[in-house]
Amino acid sequence: MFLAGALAALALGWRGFPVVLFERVPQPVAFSHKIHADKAGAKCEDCHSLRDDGTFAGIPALDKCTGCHAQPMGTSAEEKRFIDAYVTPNREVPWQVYSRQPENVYFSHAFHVKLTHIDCRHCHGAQGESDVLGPARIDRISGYSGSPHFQNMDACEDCHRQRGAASSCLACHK
Amino acid sequence: MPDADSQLMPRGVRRSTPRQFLLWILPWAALLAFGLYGAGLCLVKGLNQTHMDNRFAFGLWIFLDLTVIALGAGAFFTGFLLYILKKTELKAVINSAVVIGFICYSGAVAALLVDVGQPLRFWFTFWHPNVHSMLTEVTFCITCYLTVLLIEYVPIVLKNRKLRQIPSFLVFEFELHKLMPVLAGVGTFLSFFHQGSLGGLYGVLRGRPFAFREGFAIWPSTFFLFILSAAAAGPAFILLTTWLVSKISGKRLVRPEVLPLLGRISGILLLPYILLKSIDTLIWINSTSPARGFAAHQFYAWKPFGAWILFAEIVGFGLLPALILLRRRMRESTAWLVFAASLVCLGIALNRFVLTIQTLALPTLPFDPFLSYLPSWQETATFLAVVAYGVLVYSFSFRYLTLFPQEKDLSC
Amino acid sequence: MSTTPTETTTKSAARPARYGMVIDLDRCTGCGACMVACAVENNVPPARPEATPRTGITWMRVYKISNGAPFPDTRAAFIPMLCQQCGKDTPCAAVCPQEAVQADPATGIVDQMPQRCLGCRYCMTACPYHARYFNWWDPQWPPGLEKTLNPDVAPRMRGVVEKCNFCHGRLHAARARAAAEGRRELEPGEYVPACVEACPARAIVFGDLNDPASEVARLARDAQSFRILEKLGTEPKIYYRTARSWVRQAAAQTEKESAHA
Amino acid sequence: MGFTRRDLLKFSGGSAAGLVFTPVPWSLLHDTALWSENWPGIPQPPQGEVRTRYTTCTLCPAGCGVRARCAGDQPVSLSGVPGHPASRGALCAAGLVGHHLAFCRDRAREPLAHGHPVAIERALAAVTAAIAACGPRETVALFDPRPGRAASFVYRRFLSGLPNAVHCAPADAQPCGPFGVDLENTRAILSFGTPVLDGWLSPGRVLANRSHLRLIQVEAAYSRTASLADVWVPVVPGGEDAFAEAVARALQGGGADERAAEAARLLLQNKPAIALGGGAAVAKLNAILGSVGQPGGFLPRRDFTPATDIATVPDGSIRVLLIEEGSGGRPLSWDLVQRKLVPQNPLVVALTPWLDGCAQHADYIIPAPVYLESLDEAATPAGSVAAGFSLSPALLASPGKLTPPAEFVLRLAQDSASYADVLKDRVTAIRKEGRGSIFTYADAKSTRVAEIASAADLWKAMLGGAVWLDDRLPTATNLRPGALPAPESVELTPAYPLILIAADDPPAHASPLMSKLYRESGLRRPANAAIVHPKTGRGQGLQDGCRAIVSSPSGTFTVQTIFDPAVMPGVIEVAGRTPSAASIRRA
Repeated sequence: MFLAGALAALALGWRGFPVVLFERVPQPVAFSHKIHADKAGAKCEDCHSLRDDGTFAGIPALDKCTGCHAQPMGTSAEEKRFIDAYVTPNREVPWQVYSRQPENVYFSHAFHVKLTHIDCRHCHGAQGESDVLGPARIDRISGYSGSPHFQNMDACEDCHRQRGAASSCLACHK
Repeated sequence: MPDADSQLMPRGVRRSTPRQFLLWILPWAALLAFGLYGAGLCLVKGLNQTHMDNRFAFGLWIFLDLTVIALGAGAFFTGFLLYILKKTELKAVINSAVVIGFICYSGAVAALLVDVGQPLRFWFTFWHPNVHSMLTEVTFCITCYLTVLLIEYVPIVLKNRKLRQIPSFLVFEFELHKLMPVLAGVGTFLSFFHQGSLGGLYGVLRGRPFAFREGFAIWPSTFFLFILSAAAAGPAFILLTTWLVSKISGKRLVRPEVLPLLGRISGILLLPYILLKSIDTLIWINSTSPARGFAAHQFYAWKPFGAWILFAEIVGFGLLPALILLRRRMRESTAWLVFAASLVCLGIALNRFVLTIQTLALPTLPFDPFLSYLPSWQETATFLAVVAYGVLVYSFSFRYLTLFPQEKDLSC
Repeated sequence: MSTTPTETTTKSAARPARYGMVIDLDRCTGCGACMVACAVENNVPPARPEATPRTGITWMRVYKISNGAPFPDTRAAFIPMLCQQCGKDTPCAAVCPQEAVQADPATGIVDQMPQRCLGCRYCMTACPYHARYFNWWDPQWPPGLEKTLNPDVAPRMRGVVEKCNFCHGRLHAARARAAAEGRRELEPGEYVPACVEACPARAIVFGDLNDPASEVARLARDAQSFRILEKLGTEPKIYYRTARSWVRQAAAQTEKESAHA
Repeated sequence: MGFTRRDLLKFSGGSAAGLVFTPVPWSLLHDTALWSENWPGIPQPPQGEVRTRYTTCTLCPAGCGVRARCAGDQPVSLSGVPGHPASRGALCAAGLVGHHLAFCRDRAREPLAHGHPVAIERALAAVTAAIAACGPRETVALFDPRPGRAASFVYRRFLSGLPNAVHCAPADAQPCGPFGVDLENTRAILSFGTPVLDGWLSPGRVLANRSHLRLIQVEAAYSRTASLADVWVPVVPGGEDAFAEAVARALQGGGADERAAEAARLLLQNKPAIALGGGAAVAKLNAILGSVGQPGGFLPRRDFTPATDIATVPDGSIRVLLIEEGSGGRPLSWDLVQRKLVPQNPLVVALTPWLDGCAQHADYIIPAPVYLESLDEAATPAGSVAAGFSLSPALLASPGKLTPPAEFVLRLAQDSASYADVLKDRVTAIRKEGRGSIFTYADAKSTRVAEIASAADLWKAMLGGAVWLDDRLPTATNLRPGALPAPESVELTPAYPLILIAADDPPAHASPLMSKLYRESGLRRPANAAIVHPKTGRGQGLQDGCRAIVSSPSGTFTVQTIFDPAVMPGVIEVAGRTPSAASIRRA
């Protein structure tokens, strides 16, 4: 009986709990990095650019998309849906950011990309080659991202330790 | 029902009727409920419910914590004397001492959880400890020692007449009993540290010249003074409670020689404490404080905290009771004994008050005024809740458990 | 004062900065612009109706002191008080049980991490300057006003301690700008806290005390400059200066008499 | 064999033990702690690219240049414009949080008639009708807090078309008429109650020149300026004139009491020197000091809009009163207004962003935009030695139904032009005259107007943030700056044994963050504080900090007493009160 209880708890704790804890939010548009990289030959920084003041633009605003997709370029139904739903009414796309950090985190892409020359993959994995964007996982309690490729503080700290980079709280918090 | 009630009581001792007991319990329970309401307000609405502020960041609760933990020191010190130094006469009060210790420590921890602004983050201290902080030392030791006390408390509970009937419990209790000396050792070790670091808590505040003290290695002098004072106050408090309980319950609980013994122990420890405290004060007045740009006399220029407070602490509540407790003839008289014991306990409270409250009331910035602070009702209620909780736990333990083994023989 | 005139003026990449201030008390008119600018920059919430001077949050706080003389000989001076960024045995950093406070070796700035803070307020009892503030209430902005918060600083929550960090958000911004230009080192003046920028009297000089050529280092060495509660030995990095002897008396010396001011 | 209670106990015991080895308890601990970082009520700052935009502050006549840091389109902080000729890169505390003003309480959001929503056309019609119904001895008055703006010219044009109309302004709208102060070259100031260091001109300009200024403050109140002046000469209210006379005598070598003699000495040692304040005696002082039309003194400038001090309008004469109220500044006193209105059904229209003040009593309220909510203008910066003009482009999205006061008057005059057109015309005129130069905020550059290609370019430049400053007039003597009326002396009576005077008062409308100054620190006294000398206070049976009732011939009000040995004995200082005899007693 004691064992039975233990096993039951283990099963629920490892299998069931994560399902309950994380909310899965699908992306509003089935965007394919792959296609854009191959067909349009786009590089990361073509869309995810740094501003002059060193801040990072993150996911590009709609006008970036409209630049090419004012009219359907292909024949895919999804593209059509995207244009009808967002481009035509000029509505910003409510993208789910996998790597959205908490408000109190300060991260400078300028520092990591321009000065330290860290490759995008290092943190974002193969996101750039992905063909489909999975749903974002959001922790129901903390409200923070639990998606794959979400860099949590330990990941940052490890890297900073290895490279002897800044270690004070406010170096990465605000 | 009354039958079931008496079934739970230890054999061979008489206890008040359920009716009387209920009447005794009710007011305390009410007080506890009221206090919990106050504490709840602080937890839900935040600490704006208190009268603490940015200048008086610590208030009634920290004073409470420091005081009860000092008084609860009886548990470890009696244990130490009994199990390590084999002072077998103390077997008569060890159970009571353990319960009191448990009450004081659990009460203090509860108060602390209300006192912090983000109780949800309590575990941060264990996960990201700052080893240089006295508070870390306190948190770790108190948590560990509370567990020790819990384990020491268990066998007392398991000795209960009804529970003994379950064989596995009996075995468990027997095993635990063999553990006691070890636990006592561990407990003593832990207690030495956290009692000390509670003293260090203020002793290390170089920003508060009134509290700051030089010391040995990382420990300011208050570290050691606190250990000694707590060790002295513990037995006195047990003496006091034992006397009080026997007065209230109208029974003889321990043999006549036990209380004087406790008194003597307290006195023996109190005298060196007073001596060291006086030396420490002199060093502080003549070197520590001036070196930081503060003439010690200016601390006592603010009413109502004049130099009298220092005098009272050392002479009135230190030297006087020590002398009483060290004279056999006076010890023999219960009146003197109790009087002296209460002086000791009050003295400890006063000492903790001076360190916590007066330190914060005194200005540090040259253009700053003297600050005053009066706790809000929510603070006071929480404070009383801890007291009520103590009384309740003790009452139940006294009714259903064997806190004073000698009571049985004395009562027949 | 660790920087000596003999030190070289070239700022090598290896050498960490030691940011500090010199505040000219003879220039300060107590207008309070620094206090307001600070609150705006650092998303400090406005007072709750119940708030008092002892429960409010003012990272930068201007004290009014007087020479104690009655009418008509009375004179007033204003002393801007902020975290003094103690450089040695930093009292608050030493006592925090969970490393929510630390002195950043790269900048000398004493960091406070509200998200790590337990709210035990031990650091507040440790600070002789009363430069630390506790969030007694949940922060609250009138409707609409929360849209004007500074994106470079995270709002705090109830039950934690906060204090001046030399507008660390501005340091971040300056570093990012430099990084965009491929620089690691900041030029002097690239990074200036809000209070310094806001002061209409230009009473506050800010800079790197480790750079002997900087104006702040030069002024800090000046005979008119002093630090408050210097004898505590915590090496604060905020210097004050005045030519008025009574002001220096009232601000620098710690004898009881001046405590009435 | 069934499932006994003991089994249940064992099972739960087991699951409890098992649970410890799952992530459940640990992630619960972890996540609840994280939740405390962003639990409900903690706001999210705006996202978006950080941009810098420029405008000009219209909260007071100083006309300071403003640099706004915006996240997306949302201004998140304001700061001064380095090198700005009038403000020298500085803003005052209120100016630094000007972008909060739009979110203050007591905003008027739609046209109201006696508290009820009304169409603006109805209001226009009512005013037109009332004007038509004006009797021969009844006047139409328009209260203009800042004469000298393009809006003021709109007002004047409208009023000129009416039989008898007055263009009113506050007494201190143009302290020294068509004159500016050449502060950069002044060496000494003898100030009679002017808050030189606390709101006079622009803080940036005054403090930039403080180091070479000797300041003598003649004032009963222990004001901020008084406390920081080189010399404070406390005189009983009304005693200013006498002291000015004494200094004048001393300057001409005559005998005078020691304080006046010292002041005279200071002025003579530090020339050029000027005297600030009201009254003929002060004007005479300036004549003696030769400070008029000379460098370091009062210099004439080209613009001046004569406007009537509303206090001088005959009582009971105004039939229709239009009150413009700015975003900042001191509101017009309703007591004063009431005295001026005709006894039978006058019509009062408040053109104001606020519901309090005169608006409470007005028949119609026309909601005006506050600072930064719509395109506005700043006239010649206070005390400038040359005429000036700058635009104040909007930084905040304007909520609908707001009408700029000038726009309302334009519609009254059945003028089809909009306020923006009026401002455009002003800019065009500046370009046509081709005098002076503009200072552009973004690059801190000065450009001669003559060198600017077209009026359109000038308009564009000014929309981007710029101030136009006229060429200086050739200095000329034989001029006399207009003088304010001298403060009247106060008659004490047995009933009112004390003198009530004004202490510096908190702004009527300001960002809630001003609480840092007034409530969260002791820096500035709250509005309801009465500051008295301890001797005076105890004499009246008061205690420090006790609540008390102040009564004066004009009424009573409750206050919080504060003892301050710096205050003149026999005097009560209360924020924003006009001097009068008074008594104080414990509440």
